[in-house]
Amino acid sequence: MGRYFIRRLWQTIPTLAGVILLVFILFNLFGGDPAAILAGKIVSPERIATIREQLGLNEPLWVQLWIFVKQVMTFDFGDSWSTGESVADIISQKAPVSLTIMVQVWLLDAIVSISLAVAVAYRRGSLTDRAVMGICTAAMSISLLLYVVIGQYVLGYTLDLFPVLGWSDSLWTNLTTYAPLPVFLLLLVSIAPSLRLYRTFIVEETTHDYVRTARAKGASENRVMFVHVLRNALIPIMTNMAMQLPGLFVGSFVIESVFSIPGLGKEIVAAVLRSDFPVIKAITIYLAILTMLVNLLVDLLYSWLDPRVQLK
Amino acid sequence: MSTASPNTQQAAASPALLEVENLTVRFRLGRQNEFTALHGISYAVAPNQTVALVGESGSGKTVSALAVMDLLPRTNTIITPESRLRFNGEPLLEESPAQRRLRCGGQISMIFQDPMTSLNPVYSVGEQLVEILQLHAICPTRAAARARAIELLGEVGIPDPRQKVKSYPHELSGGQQQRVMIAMAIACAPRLLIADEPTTALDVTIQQQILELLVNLKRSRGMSMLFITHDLALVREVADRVVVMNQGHIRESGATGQIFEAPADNYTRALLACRPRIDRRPVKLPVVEDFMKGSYDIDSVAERERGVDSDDTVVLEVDHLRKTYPVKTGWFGEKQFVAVDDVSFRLARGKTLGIVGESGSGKTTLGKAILRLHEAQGGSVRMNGVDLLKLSRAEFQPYKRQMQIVFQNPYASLNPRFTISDILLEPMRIHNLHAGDAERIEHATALLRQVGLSASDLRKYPHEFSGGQLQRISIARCLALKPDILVCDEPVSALDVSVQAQVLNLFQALQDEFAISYLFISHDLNVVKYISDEIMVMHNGAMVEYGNADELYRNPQHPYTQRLLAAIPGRQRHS
Amino acid sequence: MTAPAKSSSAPVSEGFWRAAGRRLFADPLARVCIAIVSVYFVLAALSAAGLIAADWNEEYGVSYANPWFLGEDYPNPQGRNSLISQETMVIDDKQRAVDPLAPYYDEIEERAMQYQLTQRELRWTLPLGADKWGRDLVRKVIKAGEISITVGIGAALLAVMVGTFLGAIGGFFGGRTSDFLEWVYNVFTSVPYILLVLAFAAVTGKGINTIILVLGFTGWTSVYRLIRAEYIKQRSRDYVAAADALGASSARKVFIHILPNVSHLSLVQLSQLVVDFIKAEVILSFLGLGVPPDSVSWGIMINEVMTELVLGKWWQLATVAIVMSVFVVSFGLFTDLLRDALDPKATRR
Amino acid sequence: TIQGARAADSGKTLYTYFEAPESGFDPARNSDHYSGEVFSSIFEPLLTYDYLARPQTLVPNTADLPEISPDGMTFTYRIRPGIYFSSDPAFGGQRRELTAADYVYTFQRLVDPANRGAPWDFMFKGKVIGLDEKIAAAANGEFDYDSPVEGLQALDRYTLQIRLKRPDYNIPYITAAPATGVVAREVIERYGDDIDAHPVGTGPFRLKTWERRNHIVLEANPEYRGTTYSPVERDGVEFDHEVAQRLQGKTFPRLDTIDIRIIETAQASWLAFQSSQIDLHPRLGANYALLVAPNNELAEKYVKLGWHYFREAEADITYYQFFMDDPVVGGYTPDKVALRRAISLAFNQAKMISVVRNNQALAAQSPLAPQINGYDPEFRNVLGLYDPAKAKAMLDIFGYVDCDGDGWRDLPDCKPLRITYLSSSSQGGSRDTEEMLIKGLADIGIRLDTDVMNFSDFLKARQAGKFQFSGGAWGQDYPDAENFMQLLYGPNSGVVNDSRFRNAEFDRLYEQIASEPPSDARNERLREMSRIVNAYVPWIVEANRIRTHLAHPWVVGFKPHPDNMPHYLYLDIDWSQMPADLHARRESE
Ligand SMILES: Nc1ncnc2c1ncn2[C@@H]1O[C@H](COP(=O)(O)OP(=O)(O)OP(=O)(O)O)[C@@H](O)[C@H]1O
Ligand SMILES: Nc1ncnc2c1ncn2[C@@H]1O[C@H](COP(=O)(O)OP(=O)(O)OP(=O)(O)O)[C@@H](O)[C@H]1O
Ligand SMILES: [Mg+2]
Ligand SMILES: [Mg+2]
Repeated sequence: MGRYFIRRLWQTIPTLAGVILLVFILFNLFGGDPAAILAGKIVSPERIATIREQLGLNEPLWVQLWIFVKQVMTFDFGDSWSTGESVADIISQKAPVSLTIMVQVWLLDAIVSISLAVAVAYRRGSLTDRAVMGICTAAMSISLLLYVVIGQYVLGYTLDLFPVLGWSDSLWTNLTTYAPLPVFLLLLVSIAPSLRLYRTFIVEETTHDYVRTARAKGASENRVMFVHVLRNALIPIMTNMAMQLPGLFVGSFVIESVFSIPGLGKEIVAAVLRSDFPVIKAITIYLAILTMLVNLLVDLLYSWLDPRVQLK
Repeated sequence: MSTASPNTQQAAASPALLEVENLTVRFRLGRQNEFTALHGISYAVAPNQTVALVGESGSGKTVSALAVMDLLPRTNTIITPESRLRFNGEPLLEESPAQRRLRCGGQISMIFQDPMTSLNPVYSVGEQLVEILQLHAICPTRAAARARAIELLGEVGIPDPRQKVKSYPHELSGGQQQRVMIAMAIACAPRLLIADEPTTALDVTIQQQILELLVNLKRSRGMSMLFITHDLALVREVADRVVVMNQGHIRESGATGQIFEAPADNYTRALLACRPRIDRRPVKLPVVEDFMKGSYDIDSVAERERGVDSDDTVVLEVDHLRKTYPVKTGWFGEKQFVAVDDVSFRLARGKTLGIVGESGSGKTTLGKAILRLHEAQGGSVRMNGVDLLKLSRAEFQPYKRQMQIVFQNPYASLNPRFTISDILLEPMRIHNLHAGDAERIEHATALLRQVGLSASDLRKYPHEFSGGQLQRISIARCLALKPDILVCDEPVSALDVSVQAQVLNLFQALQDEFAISYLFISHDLNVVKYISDEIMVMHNGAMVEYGNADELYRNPQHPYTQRLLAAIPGRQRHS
Repeated sequence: MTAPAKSSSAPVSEGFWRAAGRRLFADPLARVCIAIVSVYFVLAALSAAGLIAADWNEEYGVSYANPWFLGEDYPNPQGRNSLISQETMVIDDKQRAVDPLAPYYDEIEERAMQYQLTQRELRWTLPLGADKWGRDLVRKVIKAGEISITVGIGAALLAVMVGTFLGAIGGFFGGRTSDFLEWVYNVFTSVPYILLVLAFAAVTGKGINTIILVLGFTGWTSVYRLIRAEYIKQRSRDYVAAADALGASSARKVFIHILPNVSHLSLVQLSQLVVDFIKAEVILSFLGLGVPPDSVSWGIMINEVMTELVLGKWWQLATVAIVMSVFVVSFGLFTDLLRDALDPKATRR
Repeated sequence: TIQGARAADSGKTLYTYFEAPESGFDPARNSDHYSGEVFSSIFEPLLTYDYLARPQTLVPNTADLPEISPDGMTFTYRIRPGIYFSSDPAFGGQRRELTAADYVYTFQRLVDPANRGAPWDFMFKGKVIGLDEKIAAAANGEFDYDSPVEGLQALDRYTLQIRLKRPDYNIPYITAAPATGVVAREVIERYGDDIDAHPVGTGPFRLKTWERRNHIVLEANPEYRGTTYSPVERDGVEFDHEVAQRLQGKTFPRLDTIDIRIIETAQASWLAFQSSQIDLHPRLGANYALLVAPNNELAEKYVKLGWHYFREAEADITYYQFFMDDPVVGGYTPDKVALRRAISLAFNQAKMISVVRNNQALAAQSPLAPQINGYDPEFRNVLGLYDPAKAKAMLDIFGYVDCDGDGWRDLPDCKPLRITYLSSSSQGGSRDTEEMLIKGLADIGIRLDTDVMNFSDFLKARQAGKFQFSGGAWGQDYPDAENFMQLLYGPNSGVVNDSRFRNAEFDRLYEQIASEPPSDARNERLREMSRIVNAYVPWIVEANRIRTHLAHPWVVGFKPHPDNMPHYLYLDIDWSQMPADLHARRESE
């Protein structure tokens, strides 16, 4: 087990190196010049040169790459170029905001879609099943932006059921006042695919022979469904849920922009538009590491949920 | 059809434990289609009796058992109202689903063919046993149930039940898994045990043990047993009565002795005769049609002589062949798993070398290594003095023409998206045989005729053929290259007995005509005995015995070979 | 592979695709979906060929002209604005003195006479109303559909081709090749998608082709994953071993033997991705990375409506929401049914 | 003395918003508008503009109006004693009084390239005697703040003297710019790179909390001296008497807290205002402006709500510029001028303003903006009237005809005529503009391509002259025409003059107006300059934006100022005007 961990961590190094390289190439060679933005109203070449010098952009590329690698190793990405704020602070301020929304979406999505999936999988092939699946497909096909535009306008503005937008410093206010509408809209888009996927997992399990055995043992249909089928289907379901974890930190930038929620998703887009390389680098690396950790977690989860899987 | 009232049925209560009467089962397929799986079959199981349900694949054996258990899918199954199922005199079909479910596991229990998939992979053996014990309120507390579970595991002959009760299914061997299934089935002391091909997925030696266990348990607990199998030979040792089924109909039923000694039905007789017997080797195996056409006398067919002479030309020399698979261990570690170890043999022109051994003994690996479908790690494979293993890929290419392989599963070995003509033309195209496709098609047609199919089949896809036909097509594909050597990897194991005989006859006929040498891999000792001149026995990757077929069967030297031969069903009575 | 020729003598042999097609068409819902999707495709094709909606950019109505059913009296101050004409001014001497073109004034005036065009009469109502420029929404939504569908299909084709190719190579060969491709895959999936899209968009500039490239090159990963897994499964199948024994080359095994056996998965992915990418285009437009301004797409239209709603001009939103939703929902349902029809389990013997 | 800075009952909070994020509150390093809005309330320049006087009129702030030498080269400011910085650990527990030396330090910071390239250096660079030498010396080392500068001296504790190389009557305006707000050296040195988060000034407010690009909270500065409002008396100056009335006799600031959110979508901020989540909505999105006041009059239902409504032209201009060194669109020969003129004639300014800007803009007539010295509202661009027929005629005459029959005009030498419009992906709403330009040019047979790049590349390309045609906008740094005309001054080519327009007559006039005080003659010179621009068309002038601002009835004293700064100092909340439930909700928070 311990050796397994070490091996897995060891394996993440090439991936991390790849991420570093990809981000570096994409943004250093093709991204915009942050100096031009920082230069203010009058963008003179000298001023750009001065700023580039100050930002270290005039160093040879390999030196910059090496600095990047060092930053990754020390987890210190310095300060944002556009705001001068420490990148660590930016992330530690923005990520919890995205999480406030996304964790709710994640949990509610799981609860709702698993229960619905069990219900429709049990009636699979029936009219209800087909109808629910059809609705899911329809719901999935519609763009998030349409939900958001219409949802904000109708639910927030016309019907005044929710505040139209906003965010406060108090977690409680956020949870009770500002989060519900974004969470609701996100749920509208996220439940459908989860439900479909989970239904597939459950239906897939019901075709296995052990289900027949359970029936042959005299177990009631409820018991077959919940004790036998669901327990097995939980393996891919939980895996799928774990895979969503890195996404929770990123948040949904559409939602965040439209509802003025100061989360990480909005931050990423803003950083790219401002060519704020330190922020981009840090967020990418943090998320890449998070993704890798989650993959590890998924393996652990797998071995915990599924006795057949052994970590070696 | 007589519509007897329930009362008269009741009045005519027989001593039978299970009565199946006029059972007709239909499946709805799609919108309009219906498929009748059972056409009003009737049979009965008396208390303390073993009834064997025998028939080829798809004859409806499993469906009839599932109908009794109420396990047929509710959504598309129709059981006609004329059907009657009585258990202990009570009409099952009139009970509510909940009532019937309660009978399952309690009064009637069932074991299935494949133990690995039939056990829930995420619960330990103990939990699964406890579940059934508690469901039927056999044991009041979990602790008691657990203790009982351990007892049961002991009863079915699992060593160290205290330990094993904590194991998960995948941690047990196939035989042990089937024992767990049996323990579960007998946990609530059912009156009737249905065993649906309980041994088919297991190795011969294990098969034997499981059969003995079932027979013993049945005897000691006074259960009735409905034993389902496609292997008539097996039935002789276990059953009191035999019911022979074919395509949803019952062909014949009667006491075991009577069925075997004096089968009344042609089909039954054919089934008995089609299977190669260990003591006979007719020039040509009888096939079902022979019997259906009229009476057929097996004894009139001449026996074939087998064996290799010293003046036969050797076409293939294999020496010290070794094949390992890398297995990852730990961080950078890699262990080599030896799948084939130091195997040597000679194959003569026009002769057959049979290779037997239990599952995992390395038979397939050996065949593939010779064909270089897997790279071997050591030894040599010589053809006309050339060591094939030393050749580069390009140099080896022409040799591919001379060696071909037929696989066990005909469905899997033909590309489902190719038409038969694509399949047959491909080898000729790759090796650039014949001038142009027109000529190749002509040749392909000839090949199809040779294996007993017609030219019109060229345009069809594999899924339009039966298993036997597909196996013929894969043989035809090999023949397209006119190979000298054909590796046959369990080519008939997936086929029904009646088809098996046809395909075996085809192999034999081709050998007689083209003097092809066969490397014939099988775990079916009867089949190997029938087709082989020489036999090699493999165990754990090693060759444990190698020699003349008749000699080896008559006088096995290695203890493993002896065990193997002893496990052949029905052997005791014949030898 | 040669397709089986029809012959009256032999029993009708039904290939995999034909059988799948039959199963698909057997479902009335599928027929409805196919009909709807076909209508869109036909409209898109006609529009691409310039036969309809070629004049989508022309102004037929006043700004925010009403849809016909609202009639003309609905208050529309923007409409009135678009009819305002400019004040006239004379060129004074001071201006003439500094103008290098002053010597040409007469010539210009004279020549300008021949160009005095007749102004089109702007309408106050149009079938589905007009956008802020007074463009007819019917034409606009058709043109937008053409672009969105092109983007969706183009990007999906690209993603499926890349994903299938890499997945096939990685899945079939294993070893170094596979390790390398897995590495690329891991790197791609470790970077947040949105960042990847923005970065790629920055690299490739702007235009419809760019959007196709961006979506295609960032969207191949799911296809890769699926196809790779399937190739790993298929490569150990006996029919591949049989081909090997016959002497088939690796390329032959990968592309001629296995590919047809996984192509139905690619097809399902393709149609799934079409919907996904049409949706993604909306988000790209939201980010300001949408199609160029001489063109229009559903995404652009949705992004325009945010401000219009407040003016009470809901018709563009309604038009694009309905038109787009009908398409993506039909296409999505079609994908589902296609998946069912192609499901290997359904065809399992 | 700390007299009644907190005269108001505490707990008065004004909720407002920014439509774009701020970057930081160090005036020397940040030149974006929203950072400026914040630090204009924290730091005090020497002078300021009268809150209500129009046109913009300078009044004393920390110093009296300067003494200006007759040659216009020496400016002497007397700083008022008894002004203190708000308390900060940097002062070691002492009250810290403002002195002339602080301004010397502050102005030097503005030209120190170490401050992110010194975005404000144009205000003093090239003007103050001895300063340029110091900047040059800093190029390869640290900026030396301690060595004296001849043209920038604290004559005594309270007297500041600025001496110039040439006359420049704009210096008083410059010393009223928020960026010249005074900072204390101790604070700057103490916080180093973190200075953006530690603005310590003498102004009415100080920074309470700051969540970057999301939420800024200012609170009343307890050290602030407090101020009252009395309108300046000068000729030609007008006031909003109604507002003046309300300010009468009060001591400011009245607000305890100013709560600013960053709300980037126009819809969102509008909805937030409607639901009273914000009290003040400066700069309403154009669509909403139209909705609120369709005919430049507040709609009935909003009048009923008691909303305060303001609609004013801003001191800014938007324009399209050609790159004058470009072989196709540049050049000064009649054929080249004709091409640009034709393009300007194909540009339907009226439609642009009505459809894209929803009539929330004036049709610009010259490179100048309203609200500034030298702007003439009567001046008309008589050459720029939308006239596609004339445009086509012009193109025909100068040989821009379709040579190859593809439906598009070509150059006189039959090479294809293709013009590329450069824009940036982060410019909101640029799509409308591009659609309009493409269509307008297509109408006269010219094909316009667009090239969209990210904002930084866009800025660089425009600055480096790697463009043909592009958009531009300018807002005042100080309310004088010179601040706008510099954008077309030949010697400024490539630095502020992105189009690189060079015209000898224009340049001569510019040099003249740059060194003279306002006068009628100067105004005529400015008109002449505008005529030159309109004739040669380096720019197609587009619009002077009109902004609509809203305030809820309980916001007292709001009046948008042409300097675009928020002037929170004079705002107040009238609880009695606020609905009870809202009041209760606010109280509970
Ligand atoms: N749920 C079902 N739906 C449709 N057809 C079914 C179903 N179950 C069984 N059948 C069909 O009924 C027939 C009898 O099947 P059954 O499983 O009883 O055969 P069997 O005799 O047990 O064969 P095997 O030896 O292969 O197990 C087969 O043709 C099978 O395809
Ligand atoms: N690709 C592989 N990698 C690792 N181990 C393998 C591989 N293929 C086979 N083995 C192992 O090699 C051993 C021999 O396998 P092989 O398939 O040759 O057995 P077999 O005798 O043909 O068995 P069966 O009767 O089940 O077909 C088995 O233990 C198997 O698990
Ligand atoms: Mg069966
Ligand atoms: Mg094998």
